[in-house]
Amino acid sequence: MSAQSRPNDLMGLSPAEYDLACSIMGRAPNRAELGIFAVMWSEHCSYKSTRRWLKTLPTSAPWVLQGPGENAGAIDIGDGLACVFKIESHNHPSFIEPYQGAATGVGGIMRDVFTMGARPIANLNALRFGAPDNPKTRHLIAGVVAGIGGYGNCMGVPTVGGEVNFDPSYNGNILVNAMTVGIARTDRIFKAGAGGVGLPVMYVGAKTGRDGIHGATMASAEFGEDAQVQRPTVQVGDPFTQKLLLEACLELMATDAIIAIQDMGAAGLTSSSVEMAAKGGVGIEIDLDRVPQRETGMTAYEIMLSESQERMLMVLKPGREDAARRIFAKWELSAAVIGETTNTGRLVVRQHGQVAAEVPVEPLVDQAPSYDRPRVERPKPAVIAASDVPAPEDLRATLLALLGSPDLCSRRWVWEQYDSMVGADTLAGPGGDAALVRVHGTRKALAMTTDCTPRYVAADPFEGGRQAVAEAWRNLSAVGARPLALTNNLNFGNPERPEIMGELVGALNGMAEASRALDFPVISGNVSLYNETSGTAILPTPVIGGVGLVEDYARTVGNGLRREGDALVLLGATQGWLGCSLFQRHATGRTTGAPPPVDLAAERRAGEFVRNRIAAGEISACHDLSDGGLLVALAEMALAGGLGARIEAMDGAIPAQGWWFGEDQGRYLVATSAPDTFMAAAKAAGVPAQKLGQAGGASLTLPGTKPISLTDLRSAHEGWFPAYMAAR
Amino acid sequence: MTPVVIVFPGSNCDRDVADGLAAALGRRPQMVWHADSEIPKCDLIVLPGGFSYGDYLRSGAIAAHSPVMEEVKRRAEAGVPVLGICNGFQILTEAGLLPGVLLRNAGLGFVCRWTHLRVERADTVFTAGYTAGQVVRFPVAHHDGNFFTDPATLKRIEGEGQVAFRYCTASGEVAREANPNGSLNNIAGVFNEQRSVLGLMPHPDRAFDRALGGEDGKVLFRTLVEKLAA
Amino acid sequence: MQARVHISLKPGVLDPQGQAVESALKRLGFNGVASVRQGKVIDLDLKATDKAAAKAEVTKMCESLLANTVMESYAIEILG
Amino acid sequence: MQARVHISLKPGVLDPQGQAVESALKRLGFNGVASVRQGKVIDLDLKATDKAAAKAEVTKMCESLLANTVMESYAIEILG
Ligand SMILES: Nc1ncnc2c1ncn2[C@@H]1O[C@H](COP(=O)(O)OP(=O)(O)O)[C@@H](O)[C@H]1O
Ligand SMILES: [Mg+2]
Repeated sequence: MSAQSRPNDLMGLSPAEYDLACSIMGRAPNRAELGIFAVMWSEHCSYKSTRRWLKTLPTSAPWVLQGPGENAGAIDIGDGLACVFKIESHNHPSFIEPYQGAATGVGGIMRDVFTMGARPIANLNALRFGAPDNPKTRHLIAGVVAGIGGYGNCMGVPTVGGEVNFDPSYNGNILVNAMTVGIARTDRIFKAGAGGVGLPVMYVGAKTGRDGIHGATMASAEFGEDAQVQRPTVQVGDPFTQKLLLEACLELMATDAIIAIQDMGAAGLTSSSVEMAAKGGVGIEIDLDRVPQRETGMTAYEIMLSESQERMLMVLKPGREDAARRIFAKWELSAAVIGETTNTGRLVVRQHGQVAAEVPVEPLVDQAPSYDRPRVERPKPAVIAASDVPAPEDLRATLLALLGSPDLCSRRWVWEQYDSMVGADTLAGPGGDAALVRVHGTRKALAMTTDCTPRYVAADPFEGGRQAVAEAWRNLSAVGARPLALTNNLNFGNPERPEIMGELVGALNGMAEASRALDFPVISGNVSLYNETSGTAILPTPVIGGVGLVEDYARTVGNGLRREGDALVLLGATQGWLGCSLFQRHATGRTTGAPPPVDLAAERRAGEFVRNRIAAGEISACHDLSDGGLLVALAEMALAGGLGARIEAMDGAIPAQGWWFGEDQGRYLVATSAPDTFMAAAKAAGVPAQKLGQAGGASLTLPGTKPISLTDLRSAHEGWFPAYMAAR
Repeated sequence: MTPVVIVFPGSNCDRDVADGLAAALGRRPQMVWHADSEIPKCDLIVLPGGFSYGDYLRSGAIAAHSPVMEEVKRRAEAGVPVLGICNGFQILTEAGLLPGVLLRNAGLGFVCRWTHLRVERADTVFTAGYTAGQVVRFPVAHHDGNFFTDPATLKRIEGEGQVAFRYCTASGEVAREANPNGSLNNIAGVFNEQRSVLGLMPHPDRAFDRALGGEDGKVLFRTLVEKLAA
Repeated sequence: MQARVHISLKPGVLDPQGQAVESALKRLGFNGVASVRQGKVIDLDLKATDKAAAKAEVTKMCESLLANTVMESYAIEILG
Repeated sequence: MQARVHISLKPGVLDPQGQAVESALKRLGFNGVASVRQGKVIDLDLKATDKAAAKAEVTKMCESLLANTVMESYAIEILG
């Protein structure tokens, strides 16, 4: 096709993609049709830069019921129950309108989970903000946190965990990743594929307006300086309507009326109808005049691409329409049959008695572009010796400074704005290594966490990818859970730049290796690219959301020291790794060098050992070692339990800074009342173990320093966030 | 004893409260849908927490006008005990069954945390299981829990002994730093004049299991069951 | 017929939202702000065609639902 | 000098609050209500004594803090 005959606005498609659309259509698409191609072939919906790489992730295990490809993944947790979960990003909208952007992000991921037939039981959120001294940061934090709480609290789903990081690379491009975990019956998991012809297609939920048109393509474009001007209409969330939608859908799902169901998320009616048709191998015909609308005069293009929230599309068994209508009427929601499945293999959209769009479904989906984008790998950074980082002059001052820093301070200011207890099943909410939520009415509990250390990924994408998976696995093990599966959110810059593509593929390869080695398959995920402002990318941030299972919640532990006199034992090998550590940043102002490597075999041994000892009741407190190393972990345990500790042992072969603050992987600090049998068991399991001292008192006593009182530690740890936010 | 729990479309602690009652009672309470204008014969009505109608306009305002509330008012006037927790408390003030209003928290944000409460009197059907002055722990989780009323009303409810619970420190001191939301006189819960209607912001329904962090709320449910069975 | 209802907190009722706006404005350097109060406005599109009837109806709405007169006062404007 | 700022959602932006109020009013039997939108009003007490200067200052406040112009529009009244 010649350039002249292409329209000026290709809606984000490349000229070659536009030409392919024309050849599929056999003619030039009209505006509505072009809109359909544009959203379906956007990065967000088609994964065109990552599809070939995502395929390399391990996705199966005997307990996996549903891997990637549906609205969310599902694992078997026994007793006929499944755990359904996924993570999703809402980065760009949250930057533009932090409250609504974050709120609708949370709403969207919950919809993905209950579309599968699961009742959401917990939410988590992984947040990345710019530097604290960036003038926008406070306002963004305030809005995002309020929005997450506003939506989740109203839905009655506890928000039990997450993470918050700061880095200047997120100044113009924050990350808001939301994860939802739900529970379904294994025999009642719902999918999107509309098997069968002549079946009624029903629209339910909120009415359609002109909200967020082209949100999916926006999520696939880089922010320029003019982002503030060009943004499309913001979507406003209505958590109350979604609470009704949740209850109504679950009520209908308890009957046998539904053949297939798909939420309307990104690209709204377009992607939901195309997905249902494509997965069911059928055509679909819809009449836009029957779509419940809250505005007048909407064009076919607008209705098809609207991203109005709180809507669902369902394919019903013929004859069950009235039963469905009755349930939706009870919950005061719109419900309308807007079309039916056909044997034409085409998506046919009618409006005002005319065909407004007609697109063959199979080629639209199967011929979606997939690119093997050029990539370059960055040279591996050099390993830095602990002795190359200056030793702290004053251990006490260093510890207080680290605990009171934006990176390590308490996130209480954030999570007290989330209802973490609604549902009366939250056994361990925010503040622990992993949250624990009881499976209602049983002895079982699900453990959940989100993790990523972007500075490691930036330094070495492959190691950083491995580390993110290992850390999630470790956090689940630290509470006594058996890690079962993960979801991931790949937040990267512009994939058309080879160095970004190199980061992405490196991280993905690392993630794949770790999840294979730890039997921790990937069951769902999301990709968010083009996270750049004026050509500067964010730190590569592949967030891992992990879920594990505990058979009896009495056999779990928290990270707080609670028993006077318990011995403190360090598990795992310590070398004093300071490359890319927070101590290095504190001491030198920068993070450089290679990040700490993960020995996956040792990781697995240590995790399994910890889990078994917790189940055996030998551990009274357990905390994994991560940011800030041993001393920070010890202080966190003391603060969490309100009990101090005395440390006697120190490894003389390691420089003090490496010993106290090294971020060597695969380690746990545990408290036990039977250190001798515990040490013997560790030895038998091949897990390095060192006795360091014991719990007790109201301060931390370390060799060669004055005791550091818990009061001082607490005011450093709890002080930063509220003080920072109050200065708004 | 026959309790009923009123369910509004946005209630989200209806199950929690039903579980709390069931644990004390040995069977599930009956749930009544907000759109019903009838309530079965009962001797306790519970309005659970949540976001009844999204809490749009003002928390509890729209729910206070739902069909079922006419009947709740009639029963309350006839002396049937009514317990409103969190959003239930907000609804009861909006419905005029309890004095005062619940304003936006002074800190503006939603607040979810464990709080200590001082039990102000133990001679009611709700609180007879505690002793006056006892300190109990229940969590709060709300955006609008800042109890407010005009000075005359405040004087009256203080004078009449209508304050049920006050936020306090672990040692029972009614101090400013123990107040999570800015409410007047640290008021966490109030009775009507007859002490047959109780509204409170903290959640006894989240404090009936040690695995959840505390069980002081159990006493409240158990007391209701015992008192009302008699 | 269009009606607009202004709902504001009565004098003496604490207005944390207004206070927060006030301090935020000051931090942004708007030092000319002496005080801030925040209220609600509800715009109603009414079928009524008579001003007096509209006003009477909206007054009823305010008394029964739109305002909580324990803490709020309201003012009605009929815009025609 | 007193200024009043009306902040309302732009047309087309979903207004769940307004919708909820609308259906509540209808349930209460106010059938003459065709539609409801809810907005905010911010009353500012300003030290400025000049109307034009006050207006300019409040405009800046709206653009930088009071309204998010992605979804909200504002109108300023200087009450004098
Ligand atoms: N990084 C990833 N790893 C594994 N699966 C992924 C990843 N990103 C997306 N997926 C899967 O691809 C499918 C489509 O994702 P998405 O379009 O985000 O779903 P939805 O439309 O429900 O939001 C989902 O099943 C999702 O789990
Ligand atoms: Mg989906």
